[in-house]
Amino acid sequence: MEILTNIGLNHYLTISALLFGFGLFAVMTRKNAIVILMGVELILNAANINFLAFSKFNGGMEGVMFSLFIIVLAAAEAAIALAIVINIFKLFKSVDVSAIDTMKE
Amino acid sequence: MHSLIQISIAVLLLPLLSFVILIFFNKRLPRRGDFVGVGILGATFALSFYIFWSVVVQSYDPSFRIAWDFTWIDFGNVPGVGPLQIKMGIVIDNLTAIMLAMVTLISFLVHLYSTGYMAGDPRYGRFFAYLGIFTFSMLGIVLSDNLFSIYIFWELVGLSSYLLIGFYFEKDTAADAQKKAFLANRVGDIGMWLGILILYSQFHTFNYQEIFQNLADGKFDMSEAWLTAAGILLFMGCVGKSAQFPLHVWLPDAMEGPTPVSALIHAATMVAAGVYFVARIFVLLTVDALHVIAFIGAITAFMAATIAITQNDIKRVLAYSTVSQLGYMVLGLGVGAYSAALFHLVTHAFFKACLFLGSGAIIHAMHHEQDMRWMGGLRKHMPWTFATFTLATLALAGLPLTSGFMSKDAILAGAIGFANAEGGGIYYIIPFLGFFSAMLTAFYMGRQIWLVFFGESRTHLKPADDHHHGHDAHGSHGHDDHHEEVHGVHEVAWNMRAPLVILAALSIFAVYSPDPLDGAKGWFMKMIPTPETVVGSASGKAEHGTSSANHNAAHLLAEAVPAVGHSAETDAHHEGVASEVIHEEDSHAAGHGDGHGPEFSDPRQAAIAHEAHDAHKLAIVISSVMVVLGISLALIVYVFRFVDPDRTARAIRPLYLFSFNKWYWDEIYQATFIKGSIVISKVLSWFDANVVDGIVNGAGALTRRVGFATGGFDKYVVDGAVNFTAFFFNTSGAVLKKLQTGKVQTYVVLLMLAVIVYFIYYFTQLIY
Amino acid sequence: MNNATYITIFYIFAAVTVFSAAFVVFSKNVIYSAFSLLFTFFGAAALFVFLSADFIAVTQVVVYVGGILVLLLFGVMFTNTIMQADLKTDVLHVVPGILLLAATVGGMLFTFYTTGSWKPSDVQLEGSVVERIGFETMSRYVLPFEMASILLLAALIGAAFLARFDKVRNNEQ
Amino acid sequence: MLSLIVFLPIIAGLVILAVPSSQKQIIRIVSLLAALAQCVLAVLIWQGYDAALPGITAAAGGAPEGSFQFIERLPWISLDLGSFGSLNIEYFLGVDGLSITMVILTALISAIGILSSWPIQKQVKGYFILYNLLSTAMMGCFVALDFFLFYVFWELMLLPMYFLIGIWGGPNREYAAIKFFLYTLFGSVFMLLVMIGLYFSVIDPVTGNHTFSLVAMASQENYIKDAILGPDSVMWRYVAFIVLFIGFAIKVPMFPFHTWLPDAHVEAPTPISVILAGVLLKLGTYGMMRINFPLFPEVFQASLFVIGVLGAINIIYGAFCALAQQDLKKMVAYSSISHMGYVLLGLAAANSEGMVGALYQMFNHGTITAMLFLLVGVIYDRAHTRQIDKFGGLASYMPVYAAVVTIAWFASLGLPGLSGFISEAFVFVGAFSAETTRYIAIVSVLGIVFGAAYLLWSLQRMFLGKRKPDAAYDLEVGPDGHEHIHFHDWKGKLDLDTRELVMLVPLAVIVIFLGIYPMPVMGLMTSSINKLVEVLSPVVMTALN
Repeated sequence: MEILTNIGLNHYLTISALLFGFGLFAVMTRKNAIVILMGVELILNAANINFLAFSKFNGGMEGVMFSLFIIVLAAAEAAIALAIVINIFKLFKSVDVSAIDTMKE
Repeated sequence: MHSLIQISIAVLLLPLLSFVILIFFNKRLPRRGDFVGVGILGATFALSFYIFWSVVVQSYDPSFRIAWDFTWIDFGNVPGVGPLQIKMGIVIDNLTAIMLAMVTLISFLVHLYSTGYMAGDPRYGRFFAYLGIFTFSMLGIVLSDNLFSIYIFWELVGLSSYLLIGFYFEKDTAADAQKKAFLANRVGDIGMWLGILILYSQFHTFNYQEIFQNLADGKFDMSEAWLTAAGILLFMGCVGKSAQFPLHVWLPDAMEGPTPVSALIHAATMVAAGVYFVARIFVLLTVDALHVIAFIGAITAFMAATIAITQNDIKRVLAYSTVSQLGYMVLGLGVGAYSAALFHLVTHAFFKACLFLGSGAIIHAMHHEQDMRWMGGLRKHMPWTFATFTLATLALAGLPLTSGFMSKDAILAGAIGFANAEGGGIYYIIPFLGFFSAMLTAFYMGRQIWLVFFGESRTHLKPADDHHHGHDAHGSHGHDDHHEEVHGVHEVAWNMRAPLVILAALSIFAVYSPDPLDGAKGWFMKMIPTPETVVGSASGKAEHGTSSANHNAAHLLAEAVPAVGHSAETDAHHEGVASEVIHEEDSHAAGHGDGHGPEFSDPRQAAIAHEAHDAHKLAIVISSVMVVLGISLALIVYVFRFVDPDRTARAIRPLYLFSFNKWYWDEIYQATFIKGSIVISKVLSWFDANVVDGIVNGAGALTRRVGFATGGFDKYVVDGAVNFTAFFFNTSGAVLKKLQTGKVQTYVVLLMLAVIVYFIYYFTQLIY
Repeated sequence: MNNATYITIFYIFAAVTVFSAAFVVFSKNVIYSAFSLLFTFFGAAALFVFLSADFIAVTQVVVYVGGILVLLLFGVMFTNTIMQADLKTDVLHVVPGILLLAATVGGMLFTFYTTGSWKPSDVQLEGSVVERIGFETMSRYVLPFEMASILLLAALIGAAFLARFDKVRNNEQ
Repeated sequence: MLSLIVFLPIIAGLVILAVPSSQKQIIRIVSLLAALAQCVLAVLIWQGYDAALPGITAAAGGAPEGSFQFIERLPWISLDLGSFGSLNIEYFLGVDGLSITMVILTALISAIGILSSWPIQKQVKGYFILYNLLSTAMMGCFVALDFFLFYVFWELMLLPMYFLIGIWGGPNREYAAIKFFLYTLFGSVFMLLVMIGLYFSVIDPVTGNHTFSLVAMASQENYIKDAILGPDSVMWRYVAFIVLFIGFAIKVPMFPFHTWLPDAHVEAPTPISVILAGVLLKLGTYGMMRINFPLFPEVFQASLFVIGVLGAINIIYGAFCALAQQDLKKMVAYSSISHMGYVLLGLAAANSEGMVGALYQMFNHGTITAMLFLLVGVIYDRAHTRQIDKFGGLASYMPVYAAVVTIAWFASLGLPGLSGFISEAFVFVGAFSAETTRYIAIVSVLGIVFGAAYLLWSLQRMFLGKRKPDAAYDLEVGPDGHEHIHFHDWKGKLDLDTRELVMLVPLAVIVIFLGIYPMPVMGLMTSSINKLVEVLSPVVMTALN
């Protein structure tokens, strides 16, 4: 019970690990490019949680600043990625990444 | 700059101006700008006549000469030669002045005539432009002071001749004729060019004066044969341009051009340029070269006369007659009758221009019917034409009281004198051919006159298909000619009549000499004395010794070239003023028969001159007899019909055909040179495509073979290793390729697998 | 706020975050995934507040929810015809995916709980960090800050370029 | 100045690179502006050029200043090769009488070529970039005074030419492009070897180092006595001369290395033919005059007769082959071979008249042949055939075209009053004046007749007479009752349009003007040619030994 009531670093890390796992699963298995993007966002959020948790329990500002930049990065990434997805859709009339394998041969 | 030079530059450039204006603006000018051409040529003639007047009439000086030049190309300081400049310039002497007046007069008259003859032609304006550039080039030949510029203008008259012969270029015959003319002239020109090169390579100058001076100074380092070759090669230019045997074939075909062009270019001026050029270089011709020239001239005169007998086309008869007369002139130069030849050049220019323009009037009136067989009876319809044509015919035939008689007689006298001086034998062929041709001339001209002007009209006899052909050929003229209209034959308008009258008037003896029997008493032959040769004869050198002969000549040349070795009597008049003209005439008249004449330091020239003088009377008699004989023959055959011409022709059919087909020259050239060139070109082209290129491609193939052979080792050993490597990677690649699905997510899965494997490894390390 | 409430709220948000994230991943419908993602982001933002990073939490809400999520929704709209009957997405590598998911999460949790002997610092972050973020941004992190702004600009232009209506190509054809 | 004129086209090429490929008009205009600027620069250089300075070799003291003009000299590549010494390659530009005329010609022909490229629709951007690259390389070749730099430009020419023929050419373009490429590459490989040999044989008198400077190489006293190509190494000098000569002769092109030319011309698009015949061929003879002859004068003197004979073969063989051609462009290509033979003959004369004639012929051939190819292009654009027999009577239906054709054709056959005559005339004057080539000149004069024959014959078959039954065009009776020509799928003007006139009229004016008064161009070259003749003369050689 001790471990459940005393909210410590491991709690956050567990949440982050689960988020990361889900994100990774989305990236690996989903055919829809948009869902893959969502998975990526999950992974980034998991990273953010990790950074902030370590920052909190370490007392420094590094994690906070880092998570700030990650958000910025995520925004940029989402914009570019969606533009690319839309271009892909124009070109292949589909966002099914498994169908887009013209580089195979 | 002398004022005459300035005027002569204006004379030279005015026709060019006419060309430029007309070629660019003829469609925008009223009347297609013909008045520009006629007006400019009128002005040119006026200026030329002023030059003629002030040079020949006002200052009576046989050695008159002014020159002007400018640096055209500056080669700088050439190694081995020193400063080298190519100059262009103008020279005016008596000959130039006379030629200027003659050329511009005829050109002006032809321009005037063309306003009538060419009226209604779709390219009317362009015709005058072409005449302008022709006149410019011809004046350039006359005024040039050096071989280079004369060559330039030489080819330019060739160009204008090309353009004008092909004026009706829609006709294939015209297109063929223009090409033929240009190419025949080119053949002559390359000879001329080589002659120029021989002289230039020795003296590094093109200027006549300097070349003669250097020759007289004995600076010619190559052998005598080269000098003879130079003379003959330069003469080749004349052979081409003056349609001498063997390059005469183009001139009759050139009659495809409009008739005024035939009159101006192919009768009066351009073809005479060859003779003029030979006269210009007369002093450097060696004896051997002169002999060649004389024989060529004689053969041409005879051959063309025989051909002219059987031709039916009115212009072709005149064309062959022109060739024949040019042969006379060349013959005259060859035998040393320099003045006579040039005299004949001028007289011939006028009466032959008259004949051509007359024939043009006839053709015009007959609605472009050129075949004499279908003419006849025109005397009543065209009295003016008939009168002038007849007068010119008499001059051509060489009847006394005409200009032609005097000049032809002088040439024939020279020929007899030449044969005598050379010691007879084979050289008598030349005067013999000359006299025989004179008879033939009288015969064929009598035939022509009778066929065209006398008897009844034979238009209706013409076969229909023949007529159709004629119609087709001249369709471009826009005339709607039918048989019936021939009955409407009438005299031509004033602008075509006036030139005929003027030219006919210039065929009368009085214009040239007071004595109708002796041209030598006239102003012309006094103004154009035979120049002293600068090369001497072989015999002359042997007798006098080379150095003294050369020295003598050099001395004379230092004063003026062409040097004038004049008689003692005329020496006194070297300062020459007009008031003394009469005195001059008197002294000559008084001295006639005393055997005097121009005295030459060169013994050969002196002997010829002497003999020619002696032969003068003989020549008169023989040539008169010949002419009468020829005319009588014509009368017998065509007027009195004692002999039926057609039956005679059948009786001597091979001879008739030989003449009718122009000695088969065209066929011979077609079979040899033209076919030959085409065959050679085909062969070489095949050679190029198959052999030369084949070698290249073969070399490529060979390289490949050698590559294979030497590559045997490579193939099994070196290549074996290489191939194994390739095989290995190929197979492994084929396996690994399966992993490359192109699906991003597969890669992610694999990546994560790797990460997990690493984790497992990491933790096992951590645990143990 | 007593400790129990605090813990309860924490667990609630943790659960929201994790379950909504799972729904994002396992839902067949893209639209549902997108909306579910909204909850994940909110939950994460709440957790940030627990971690004393209130500014980051606000940023998370503004940027993720207001920006990225809307963007993703637009993406869904663009790439799927609305009238299309199912907006479902197919899956592949499900078995290896689940195995890997289990392995990864298991591995990480195993690491955290067994080998990780975390020693929290004596001085922990407390209260609001907005002011400190301001100081840090303008002093130590000024260069990354500027670079991030340039990156954003480039991404802006790039996204606009990539997604624009291709006039030129249409003209040429 | 020279750098600017050389690299202007490349700058234009870079600008074009930034222009989207759909903006064809902008691409063309940028190229044209660069070419026109090049022309302006050429005129400025011409105005600033002092014709009295000789060039060819260094002035007294070994420095090029005072002999060459517009010199630009910078160290370019300096490598320490250890035991081999150091490698010094300079960026060395300058003009003298040999190159200035060619600079003017290149600028002119490049501009004309761009105008002529206007109708090209296929990959316009790539075309003009390659064209500008080619233009730079040609100009660079003419002004480079460092052998290495010359070689770089020389090789640089190959690449764009290969693509320009191989992509924008006719149906058999790949074959022609490969043939051209291999031929020229074959020549230049040996040039590279000779170049290296020369580098180790020559010492710059000013610096004392080995040098690639052509100015230093042109003076025989700068050679190391026992080096591989030094004065004592007679055999290697002969080999080097022959190898270099073949390298340049391929470009001329000289029999028997000429077969690439007809193929390349027939396949190449009109502007490339213009460039090829107008400028590129001149590089062969220019290279001989600049490099081959002055570097090995004693070998040159020994091989005069052979060069003369080869020139004569070119003249007559080319003329005969032209006579047999049915394809108008092929005929013009063979006429080029014939006319370049005059250049060789003039060079073989080894005297001032002949060499001035040869250099002047290079200039005139550039302008005249450019006209010929442009005119062939005009009719090909309209009728889509070049078969001479498929025409007839064009003079009636296209009078302006016929007039320009007449000028060009007559200029090509050497009519006096047009520039081609003067150069041919002086080639013959020179060749005949030299004892060695006298008889060759006599034989070669026949080329004038055959030249006239094939040109007049083609003129007659295409322009005179009436339409042939199987002609490549129709006749229609217009509203005015006259017959008008009609080409099957040609929408433009029937007679020459404005663009074509803008290309052709300046060339015609130049041809006529230089035919009447040649000094503006000839005056530039005389002092250099005199110097070259002096350098090549046997007198100097014996004085040196």
